[in-house]
Amino acid sequence: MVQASFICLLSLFIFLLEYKRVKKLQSKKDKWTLSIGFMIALYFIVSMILDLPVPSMNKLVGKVFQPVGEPFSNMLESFQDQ
Amino acid sequence: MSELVKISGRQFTILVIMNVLGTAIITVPAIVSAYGKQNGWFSVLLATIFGIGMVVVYNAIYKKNPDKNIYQQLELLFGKWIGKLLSFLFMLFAFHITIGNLRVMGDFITTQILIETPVEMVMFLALITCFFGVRYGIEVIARAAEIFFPYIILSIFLLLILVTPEAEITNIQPILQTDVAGAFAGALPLLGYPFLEMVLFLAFMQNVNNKRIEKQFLVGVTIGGLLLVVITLVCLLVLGVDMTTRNIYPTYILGKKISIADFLERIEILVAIIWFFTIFFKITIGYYVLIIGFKQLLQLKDYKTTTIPFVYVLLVFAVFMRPSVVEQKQFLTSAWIPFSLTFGLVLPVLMLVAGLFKNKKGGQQQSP
Amino acid sequence: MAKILRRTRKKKKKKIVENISSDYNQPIKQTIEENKTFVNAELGNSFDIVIREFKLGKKNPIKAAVMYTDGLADKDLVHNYVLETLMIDVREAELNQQIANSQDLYNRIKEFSLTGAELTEITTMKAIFNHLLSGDTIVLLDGFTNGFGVGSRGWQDRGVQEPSSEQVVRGPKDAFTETIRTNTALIRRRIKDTNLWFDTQKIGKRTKTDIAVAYIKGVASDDIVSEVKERLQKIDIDSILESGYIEELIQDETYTPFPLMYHTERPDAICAGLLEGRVAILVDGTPFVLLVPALFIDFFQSSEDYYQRSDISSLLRLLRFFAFFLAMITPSAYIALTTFHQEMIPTPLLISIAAQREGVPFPALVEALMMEATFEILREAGIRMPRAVGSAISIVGTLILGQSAVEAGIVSPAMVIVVSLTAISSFVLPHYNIAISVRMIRFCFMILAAIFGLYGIILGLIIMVLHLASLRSFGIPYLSPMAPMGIKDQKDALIRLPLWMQSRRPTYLNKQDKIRANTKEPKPTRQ
Amino acid sequence: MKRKIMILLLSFFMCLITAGCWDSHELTEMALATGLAIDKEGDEYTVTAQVLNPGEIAGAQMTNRLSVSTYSTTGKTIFEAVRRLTQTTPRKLYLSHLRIIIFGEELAEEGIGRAIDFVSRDHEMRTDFTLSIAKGMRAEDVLKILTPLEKVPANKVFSSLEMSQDAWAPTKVVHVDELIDSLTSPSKQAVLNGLYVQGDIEIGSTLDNVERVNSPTLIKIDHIGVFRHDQLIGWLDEEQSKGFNYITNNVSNTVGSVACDKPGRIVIEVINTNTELKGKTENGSPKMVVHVTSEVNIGEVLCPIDIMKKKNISDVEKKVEKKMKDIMYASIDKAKELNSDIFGFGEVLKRQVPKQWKNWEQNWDEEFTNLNVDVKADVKIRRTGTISESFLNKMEKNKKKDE
Repeated sequence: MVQASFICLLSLFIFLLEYKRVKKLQSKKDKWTLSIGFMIALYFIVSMILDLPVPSMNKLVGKVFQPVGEPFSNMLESFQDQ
Repeated sequence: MSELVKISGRQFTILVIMNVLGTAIITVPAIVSAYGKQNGWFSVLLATIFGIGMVVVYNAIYKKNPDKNIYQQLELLFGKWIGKLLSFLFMLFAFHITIGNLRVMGDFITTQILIETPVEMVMFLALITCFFGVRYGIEVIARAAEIFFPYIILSIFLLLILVTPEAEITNIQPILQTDVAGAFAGALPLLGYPFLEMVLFLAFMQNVNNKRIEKQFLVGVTIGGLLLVVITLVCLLVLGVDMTTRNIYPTYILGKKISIADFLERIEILVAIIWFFTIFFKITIGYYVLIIGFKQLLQLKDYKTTTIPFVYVLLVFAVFMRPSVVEQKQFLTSAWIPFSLTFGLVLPVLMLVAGLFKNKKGGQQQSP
Repeated sequence: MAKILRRTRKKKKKKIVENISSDYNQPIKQTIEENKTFVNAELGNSFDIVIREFKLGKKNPIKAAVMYTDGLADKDLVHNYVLETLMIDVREAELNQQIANSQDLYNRIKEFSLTGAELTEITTMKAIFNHLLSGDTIVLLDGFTNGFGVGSRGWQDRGVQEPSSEQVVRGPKDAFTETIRTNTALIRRRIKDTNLWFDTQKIGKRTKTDIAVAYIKGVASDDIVSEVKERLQKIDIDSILESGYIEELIQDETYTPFPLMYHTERPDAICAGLLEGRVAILVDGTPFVLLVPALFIDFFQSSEDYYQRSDISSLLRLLRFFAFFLAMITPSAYIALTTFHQEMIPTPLLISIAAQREGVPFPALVEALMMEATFEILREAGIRMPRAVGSAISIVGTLILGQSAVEAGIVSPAMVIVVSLTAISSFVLPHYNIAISVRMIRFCFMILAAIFGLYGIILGLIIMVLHLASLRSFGIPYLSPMAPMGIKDQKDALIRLPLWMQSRRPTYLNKQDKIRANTKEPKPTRQ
Repeated sequence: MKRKIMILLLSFFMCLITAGCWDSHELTEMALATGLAIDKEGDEYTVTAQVLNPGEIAGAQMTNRLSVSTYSTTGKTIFEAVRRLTQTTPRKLYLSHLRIIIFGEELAEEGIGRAIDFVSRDHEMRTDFTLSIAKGMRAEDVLKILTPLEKVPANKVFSSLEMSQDAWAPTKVVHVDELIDSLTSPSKQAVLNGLYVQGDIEIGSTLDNVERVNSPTLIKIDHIGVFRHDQLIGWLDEEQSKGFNYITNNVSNTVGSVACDKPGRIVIEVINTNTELKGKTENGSPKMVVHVTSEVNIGEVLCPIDIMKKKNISDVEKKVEKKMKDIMYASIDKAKELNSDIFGFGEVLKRQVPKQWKNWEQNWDEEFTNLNVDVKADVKIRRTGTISESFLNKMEKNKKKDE
């Protein structure tokens, strides 16, 4: 918990620094993207520290492509056993 | 911003070579020798030839609109919304490559060099370095690559020369008589591993300031591929099939074999250092492609806006990417193959076809 | 000082107030008396301002005054070529009936009497002060709002001496001095080309320091010249006391440990730079002349490289790069090897290091930091101390700190070797600038090594190279000709090939006048 | 840029705060192990580590303390035992500088396979140490012996193994990857060199042993132990070991003697040997041809023979050839007797006649016992030393005259 809050604080600091730079661009879209981006980033990093479930990229890719990948895998395995 | 930046043709070639070597240099010998046995090097050669073929396809896409990156081309070819969707999927591919490489790096360092250091910390430090690279922009990345390149090539040759006394030709005999089918199969995971990833270069090829860029691309992939072939060959010659297959990082073990005059030994960490450099550029390129994708997708003013949040996201996803080294190998031989084929082969071919179709249509519209 | 600098960097900077009460742009007053009071009032009756009043002519004498600053003006010159000639010549002219009215007198003085070489007519009070405070002599006549400034600058200067910061075995032994005129002369003496141009201006609201931008027209790229001039134009500061001020105010990037401008007190180095197409900035009051653009490799080259055999110079250059690397990496590599990667050290060496470390109470990082800090302190002490004390410091450093610390078991002998190696390596670098940056970076690497071992060092190196690659000096990438690579420029980068091979100027600097030599390989004409 | 520097500094700060320096181990915190001995007692492994005392080896002031000490402990597995050693050692054991691993004979007979896995898996382990067997004794006893001249006994063993392989030939240095290669290969069996202690072990482990000019207890290098799978099944004697090394092309320099026609011997020094193995098929069954080409010098002439004569020289060559063939056949016979293909004939056949190999692969053991091996030796005498004819001839003549 301490770690999480420490990282939040640090992130806030980094965010403020970065925000100052983005402000100079005078683009609303950039500001919003940065803010939302930081929010998402914080969500992920905090859930990592607190051991909350985070979607795994591998599983996602696996779910979509595993059926197609299975034959490849089986074929390769057959060579490996030789 | 990024449109104004130009890198030279030589720098582009160097980046391509670095990306081919990248993660592959240290793990490929183990993968191919598992299937192709003593003919593992032949698998790499096959994959290289395939990779060169792919580059021809990528070059054709680039040629259609030499001043547009892949995201812009997608929007141009498929319309704004479908284009954006495809861009997003492509970014997912880039994202996966980036976190994959990051993870491989973290795994390697925590198994071989820094055993007790948490993998998060190792990856964080690497990410911070990459972050600097991305923040400075492709021009600076390319220049840094140019600085490190001679060192990398020198180290590879030094490694190869220093272990030659240990090589035994019997280790790869009989040449191409048995296990040939295995050698063909072994090329499969390799297609996606270094070669189909080259599609990422389409995202900033318009930044290259050279008319012969297509040739540069081909040269890069060829040199990179041949270096991989040589490294695999030397691994097999020196370590033998069994050792090469059993070790997760055979090239690193190759470094342990160096022993000249009882003095030049124990320098395998130099192998790790070559590899740090190459994989650093690989991660940075993936990261950069991702970031400029976001810029194009959201029509941001400056690509740098999303860099910092992505440090967090990449780190977290890399940490949770897979629980173990074992799953990595599993994934590489199953879902990864169709996944990389989809984005490295199907999507580019689709783009080419769409381009042809569009040209025809455009031509018809113009002619009357 | 720092406060002032910072203030000038801000956007809403305050205008530097030049004069508090008076309007300097007013014309010269009619009477000598008025002028005298004004000058005295403005300069606060400073005792180094000499105002000599006298009368010219016998029939209808006109009051005149001569003003000069004692110490800045050459007294002999004032006496012989201003006062004496004025009085004698006017009297003679009067005798010859050449002066009818005061206007005649004025013209006579302007055309004949003043025999000083530089003569300017001045009309405003501002001009009076400018000339007076630069060492010129002012001649005023009663009833005229015009005066004369006679060039009489002549102050005590050091004379041309041997360079103290960059010594060579072979090569010219003269160095720039504090006087800008001497310095321009030293350059002009070497390059007798009409295209060598000096572009002068005064910078510093209060110091009014003379700055000269020197370049060879047609060789130096116009972009760089105009860029330099533009940046100088933007400076708004009250004082320039040394070229370091200029450097800090016009360099491309402030937050970098690496020097982005090259400074030297060797005229031959400046001339070589000018001939390559660089631009020199001379500042009055300092022997250090700036040269831009400065690239990373420039700091590894010494002017002596070109005076001795090319093979030796090439080797020395490689040695310098190696030393740079050593100076940067050695302590951190020691930390990384002894605390992280013991397997990399050959067994006998490891045993002996382990034996030395037995009984040393500190971890390797603390030991290294301690020794490095001690060394830096010693070096700093040695530099500022009078020369006689300097040797005492080195004795204290070596004997007491080195030997006794080892004997007392506070540090290990291996660490002492590491620190000395680092120190000596950093002395090999021919330019103090880069040696200082190495000193700074070294500590970062040491901390990285203590946390992540070699992995940390490598990532630190990557970050450093990225940073270097991102730098530019006046538009030229800092790492040229390495990155971006210029194959042709490699002839004079890491190594130096013989002069007859270097027929072109550096391609990254020049776009116009590329060829600089067309000699063939020397061969005996008769066998 | 300022921002970036700030971020960098902050991240450093964070690193230091969160934990920092995970992997750093000061040299003063680690015990450098140079030798490891593995024995088996019941179903528990006994691991003995020889640990250096660096101050005693390279320190400025030397005391009378020993340069090495051994610690031993038992555990269900080797890894467990190694870790358990920390209970007795004051520092953490560091294995990267290991020079030698010794297996007890008892363990070797039971099987060393299980012991090897840790050795190859642990990241601290390198591959440049050698493996041997303590012949007829417990491995830990070998590690206990202090050696004169070389302060680190493990180093002594390591270097004498390498030296004797280079200059004497009947020993073989085996590294771990080679061993694993043999253990996993179906067509090759493993060998390991033997070691034993000569003299009283008790005295050997005290300083007494090294304080005498003539050390009473010594570590001796023995011959090659033959494995079948991972079990030790027998030993080759000196000649057979030499033969083994000839066949596996592992001889660089050795000395041997042949009898003259007249009473006395001629000693030859082998300076360059090359062995070619050829696999053939003969009537559907495998056949091996071993072809040794060897360059030798004459080292000692102890019989009245004029070596300056061409005929005599070629005579000697023939004798040497015969001798070589004999010792090679001897070791092949021994290997056949033990039914263990230590030469890797199977591998050669697999490489050279891959198609036929498939037929023999299944019952290679049987095929090996009946394998037809043809040994050819080709010896060339190059030099005869610094003198031509031996002065012995003249001396003998004088002697005869006197009589």
